[in-house]
Amino acid sequence: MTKKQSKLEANNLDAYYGDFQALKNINIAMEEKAVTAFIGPSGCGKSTFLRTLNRMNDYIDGFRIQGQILLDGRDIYATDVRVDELRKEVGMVFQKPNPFPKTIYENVVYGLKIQGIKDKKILQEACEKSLQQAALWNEVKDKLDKSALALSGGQQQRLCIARALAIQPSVILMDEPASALDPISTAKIEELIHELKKNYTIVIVTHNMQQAGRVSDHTAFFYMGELVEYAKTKTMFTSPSDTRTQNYITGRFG
Amino acid sequence: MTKKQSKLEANNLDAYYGDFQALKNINIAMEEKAVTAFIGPSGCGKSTFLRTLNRMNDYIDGFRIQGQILLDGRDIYATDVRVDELRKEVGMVFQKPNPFPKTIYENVVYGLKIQGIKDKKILQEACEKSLQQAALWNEVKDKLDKSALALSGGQQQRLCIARALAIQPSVILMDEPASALDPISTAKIEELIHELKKNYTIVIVTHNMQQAGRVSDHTAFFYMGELVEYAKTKTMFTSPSDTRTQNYITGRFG
Amino acid sequence: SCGGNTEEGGSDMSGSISIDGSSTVYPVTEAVAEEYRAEAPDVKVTVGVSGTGGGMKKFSRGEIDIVNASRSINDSEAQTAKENGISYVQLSVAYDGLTVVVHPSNDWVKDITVAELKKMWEPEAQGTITRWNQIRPEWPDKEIHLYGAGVESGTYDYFTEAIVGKSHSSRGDYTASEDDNVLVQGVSTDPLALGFFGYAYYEENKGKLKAIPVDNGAGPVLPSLETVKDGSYAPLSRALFLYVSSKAVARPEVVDFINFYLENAGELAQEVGYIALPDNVYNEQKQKFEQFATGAATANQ
Amino acid sequence: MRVQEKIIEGLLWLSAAITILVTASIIWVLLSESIQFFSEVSIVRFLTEKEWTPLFADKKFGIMPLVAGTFLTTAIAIAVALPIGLTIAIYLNEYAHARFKTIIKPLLEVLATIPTVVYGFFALTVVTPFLQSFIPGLAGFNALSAGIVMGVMIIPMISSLSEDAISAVPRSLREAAYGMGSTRLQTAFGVMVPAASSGILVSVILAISRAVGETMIVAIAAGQQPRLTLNPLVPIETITTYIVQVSMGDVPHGSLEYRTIFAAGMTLFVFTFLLNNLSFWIKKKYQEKYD
Amino acid sequence: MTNSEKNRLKDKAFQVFGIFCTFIGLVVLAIFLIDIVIEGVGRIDWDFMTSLPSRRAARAGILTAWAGTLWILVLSALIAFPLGIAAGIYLEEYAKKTKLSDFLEINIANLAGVPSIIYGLLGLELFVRFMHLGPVLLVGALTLSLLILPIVIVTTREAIKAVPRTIRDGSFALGASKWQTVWNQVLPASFGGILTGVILALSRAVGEAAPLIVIGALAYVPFVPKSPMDEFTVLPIQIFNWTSRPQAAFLTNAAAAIIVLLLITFLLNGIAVYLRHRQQKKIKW
Ligand SMILES: Nc1ncnc2c1ncn2[C@@H]1O[C@H](COP(=O)(O)OP(=O)(O)OP(=O)(O)O)[C@@H](O)[C@H]1O
Ligand SMILES: Nc1ncnc2c1ncn2[C@@H]1O[C@H](COP(=O)(O)OP(=O)(O)OP(=O)(O)O)[C@@H](O)[C@H]1O
Ligand SMILES: [Mg+2]
Ligand SMILES: [Mg+2]
Ligand SMILES: O=P([O-])([O-])[O-]
Repeated sequence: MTKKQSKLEANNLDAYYGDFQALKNINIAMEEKAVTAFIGPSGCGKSTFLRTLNRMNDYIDGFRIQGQILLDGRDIYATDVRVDELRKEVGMVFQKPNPFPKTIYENVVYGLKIQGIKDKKILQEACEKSLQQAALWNEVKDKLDKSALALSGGQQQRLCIARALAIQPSVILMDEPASALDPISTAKIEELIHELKKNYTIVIVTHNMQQAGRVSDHTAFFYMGELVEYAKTKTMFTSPSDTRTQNYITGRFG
Repeated sequence: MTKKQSKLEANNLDAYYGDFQALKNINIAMEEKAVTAFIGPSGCGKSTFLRTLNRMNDYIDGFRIQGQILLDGRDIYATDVRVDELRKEVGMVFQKPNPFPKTIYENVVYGLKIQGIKDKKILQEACEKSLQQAALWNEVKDKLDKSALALSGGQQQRLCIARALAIQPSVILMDEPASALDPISTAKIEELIHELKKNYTIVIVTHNMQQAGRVSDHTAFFYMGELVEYAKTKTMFTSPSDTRTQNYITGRFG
Repeated sequence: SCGGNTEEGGSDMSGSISIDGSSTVYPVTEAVAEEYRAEAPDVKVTVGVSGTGGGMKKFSRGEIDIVNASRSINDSEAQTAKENGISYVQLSVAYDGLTVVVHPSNDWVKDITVAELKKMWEPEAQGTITRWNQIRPEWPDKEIHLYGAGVESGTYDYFTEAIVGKSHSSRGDYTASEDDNVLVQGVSTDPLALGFFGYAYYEENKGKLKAIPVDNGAGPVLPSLETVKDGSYAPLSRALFLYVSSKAVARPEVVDFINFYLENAGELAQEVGYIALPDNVYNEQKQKFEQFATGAATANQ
Repeated sequence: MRVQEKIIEGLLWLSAAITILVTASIIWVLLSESIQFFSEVSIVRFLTEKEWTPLFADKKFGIMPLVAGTFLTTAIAIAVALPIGLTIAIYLNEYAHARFKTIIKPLLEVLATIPTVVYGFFALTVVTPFLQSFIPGLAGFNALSAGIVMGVMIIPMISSLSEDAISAVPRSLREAAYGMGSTRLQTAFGVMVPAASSGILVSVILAISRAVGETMIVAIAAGQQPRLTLNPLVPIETITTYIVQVSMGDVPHGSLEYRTIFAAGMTLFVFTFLLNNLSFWIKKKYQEKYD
Repeated sequence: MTNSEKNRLKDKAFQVFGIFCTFIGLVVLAIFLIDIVIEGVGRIDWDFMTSLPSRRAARAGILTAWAGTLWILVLSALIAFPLGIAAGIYLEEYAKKTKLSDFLEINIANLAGVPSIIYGLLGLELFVRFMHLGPVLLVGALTLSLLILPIVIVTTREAIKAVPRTIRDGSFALGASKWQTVWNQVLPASFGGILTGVILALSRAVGEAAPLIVIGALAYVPFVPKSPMDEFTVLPIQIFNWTSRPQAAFLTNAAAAIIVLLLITFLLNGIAVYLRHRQQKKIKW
């Protein structure tokens, strides 16, 4: 794998919470404009790894990494990298929908506003565009000034995706984005992911094997802080090479 | 079934938490010196029913029942029944071991002390006897004055059983007594139940079908507040008469 | 915020005057200040109650303009004032009879001699004289609870001087307060109490207190307008003073205030329960002040 | 941008650091004046003499009478507040309906929001005359009514904090006790109170600390006479009242009299500091007992 | 009587005692309020509110006292509010778990327990003597601000703590800096809680008399302060002064002034309770 093909890459990555090593020598390269899924039992380090990709763990006391993470070939932990710039490039969506307790409009344009953009027109256009991309525009266009907390869980999650899209990242990280949602909302989100991967590189953590199977191009199986297996999703689900992977995807544990 | 044979009996029992009906028209008669198991999916009302048998729900705001519960043929909700006397007759063991933060000895004799028994000799004898019945004596006899919290989970649970035995009840209610324990401790508790049923009437709630199969003589299957099926354990597990029972014990839901 | 009740007329003086010191004189000065408000609404007069000693210390450091005093300035205070370049004038404003009081239910004390007062108040009494019958054997064997002026009070100095024989020297184990109201409260609610304070405070609370005639050898005498005025209430009759600082008289509002004070002191002193000086004495005080003011004015130039 | 962030963080840090400055200033102010005080008056005299007459001819510098006065009013206050407060906490927890509790708790807390001068007024004008109607020897200023009123004031401190502590005891323990046939009373005193003892202790210590430092009630109603006595019926003086008394007289800066209030303040500070730290330590140590 | 009957009897007895204790607090409170209202309410009228102090009880008013109280309220808010909130933000959002932050925490807990009169000594020495400001409004407000600072900090921290982690994560993930996150998300979301705490703290400040007496605030101030450098009095001091006068008419005045003071305190507390209630209703994370 050359750097050109891969959007995101981890080289010999170790991660620690204080003395506890949460990730052990991770090596992985994720393809541009594709969906990569992370699976594995609870506590195996999926979220930890995902959050190192946009340095969300920076504020956790005692967290540190060794090794490299490259975005478009540049080490995102290099001293000259600005975290805020990085996060504009690498957006994130969380497990529980976390809209800000503000209006829908304010939620979507938040990322732009904090960049200092004040022009009403630009903001409104960006808002509409992002909501459309997130397949939410039709549902909320008449109540942009209503509180985002009044939306349903599924709508809130799509709003969070719209919010992430508004700042035009190239990568979107999603940590179990549908696990708190009902089946119908889940389906909508999966559909949306399918749509988004045309323009974005997507990394998604899921504990739902079926979901990984449905939405992802590649799947990485983590186990106790290690990356056990990384392959095309189809390959992984039909002929896993490691017995731990096999046990996991056949439901023997996890 | 006549009243003579059955130790505990519920007739047309409804139970409500405020407006919510948690038990619907339960009719059941439990045999003396036998083990009756309650099974059913989470939230079906097993614990609620178990706790009405020694009026543990009395202090819950808004809880009320309709119908009758008879212990040895006497309505335990009759106005002249004293709750504390009833609870001495009907002991209880909980899901999570809940020893008092006192010494082992103090835990076991607590029930006697609150009855006003002060004679050291009586207390000590009762303590030894109960701990022996609970198969814990050998493990703790040298550290009766140590804190009960220092025991392992399994030991704590047996201590709770010893504590219940010390007041010489005739019935012991157990709400998932082994669900918080490791396999070895669980085995010990099951063995103990087997031993105890020689002298006590035991009612046990469990979500573990195998356990119900191993320890109980009769099994009652609850579903959404209803008693769906009640039969000899063997019969129930081999040829359930209701499809919901069948679905449940074959693992289709729950 | 809103302004006070500005009445039309009066003077157009403005500025502020700070007064502090004696709690005994306080009622008079308070009354004058209040009446003066109608005269010159824009002059802010503040009156503190720190006791004569407390006031004198501030006065001699130049922190306040006028000090209320229930005794004359003492040497060390005069010295400090001098060091700070402050000269002053002493103006008499009223007479007071220091009154010895007990609880109204007290039926055993009919009168008291100066010697007995000394016996209970002198420093040697501290911790030893604690019961009524130690003072006069026929009095009951009950605890005695003493209430008196605090050490910053002119009243304290005057009382110790007159009774104990040495200024600023007394026992310390009694309820001492610079605020005579507290003493009134204490004595009027404590059947075993004995206390002393300025006549005005007794006059104002007659119903709750019982004044005791003091026997200075010539038989027991109760304080009253007459006995104080004619000096037969001895040794506890005294004059009350104001001291005005030379720095302050440079300000017209201070001069105006003092003149107003001396004009109205007689009437107001009587109103609050003290004994007015004869009219000619007030006139003398006015002249005295005028001389001082002009003197200070030339000195200031 | 980054500079701005740093500046803001610096400003925020400064604000937090001011609290240390405040503590340091308090200690500095108290120490610098008390050290001068103790250079004139030996600390042995301060601690052992039985009289406090620093303003008088026969100067005695024994802090004991003031400490005794403080102790007396505090003890009376706690004697009132502890049984009532604890009983309320237990009653609300074991007996009362949840709805009743949510109404009563804030109502009781109103008691703690009333300014203390108001309590002083109440002690002097209502409680003392009331007590005098059946305690003939009671002086107008006395430790008893000040202490009682102070006790009323701190009831909610004890009841609320203790109730919180008892509520934090896991349900399973209460159920275990009931399951053995305990009455509610037996459950409360046999299981809940012992299990919540550290929290209850913290509430009591904080209440003591509050009572020790209380000023206006005692200044208005307890008297101004330092007296080494445990008799609650006569005027006494607390440390706080002494400070108020001298402040009212405006004793000039730099005199020994002036320094006495700092020596007294230092004593008060040491007491409350020890109590507060003790409660903080107990809280930290036993907080995580049940997660 | 069997043991178990005895136990039941004790149980019942305690229940009765519990009700008794719960209500005795409230009954005392009621007696107390009623007594004060009966004594003082007749005295409250427009004149009482707008008159200057006077030697005659019937003519005396509380204009200067409540004006001073209002001044103190506003000034203390202006000083303690930004300081306390900033410190709270620092401790909750920025401070790493270090020895220093532990120390800060213990220190603040300690400050909260320092008796108010000690703050008076601090104000006396620091502001009145050392800085030569005199017993003016500003000094009173500074002293009381320091007194309520720990309360403001603690409640700010609690309010901030109640803002879920996920909101901060959401903001960070969109490229917001720490301060942007605090300013745009954390503070608005916790503002109600912070305000509640600040108002409660202010209601404490409004009722304080002891520290102000120690710094030398006067009882007789016959003018309404016009600037922070003016001398002042406040309601609690006026009440203290009147309470210590033996004449019944002044006690009536004191009771009337108490009613006004209590109204102010209860009003502040009421606002705080209302805000807290609304906050709890509005935001369900
Ligand atoms: N802030 C933290 N401090 C210390 N340890 C942590 C922290 N966050 C996570 N861990 C530990 O790191 C390990 C990996 O956690 P991580 O959250 O990455 O797991 P996960 O695979 O996402 O699990 P899940 O499926 O439950 O979300 C776990 O053992 C966890 O306990
Ligand atoms: N205190 C309560 N107040 C209101 N509803 C309650 C209360 N306790 C239980 N319930 C409701 O009553 C129903 C029966 O609860 P119960 O605890 O008896 O179920 P269960 O069969 O024991 O479940 P589990 O296996 O999870 O213990 C549930 O729907 C539950 O939500
Ligand atoms: Mg995770
Ligand atoms: Mg259950
Ligand atoms: O008049 P004095 O307050 O100084 O006693």
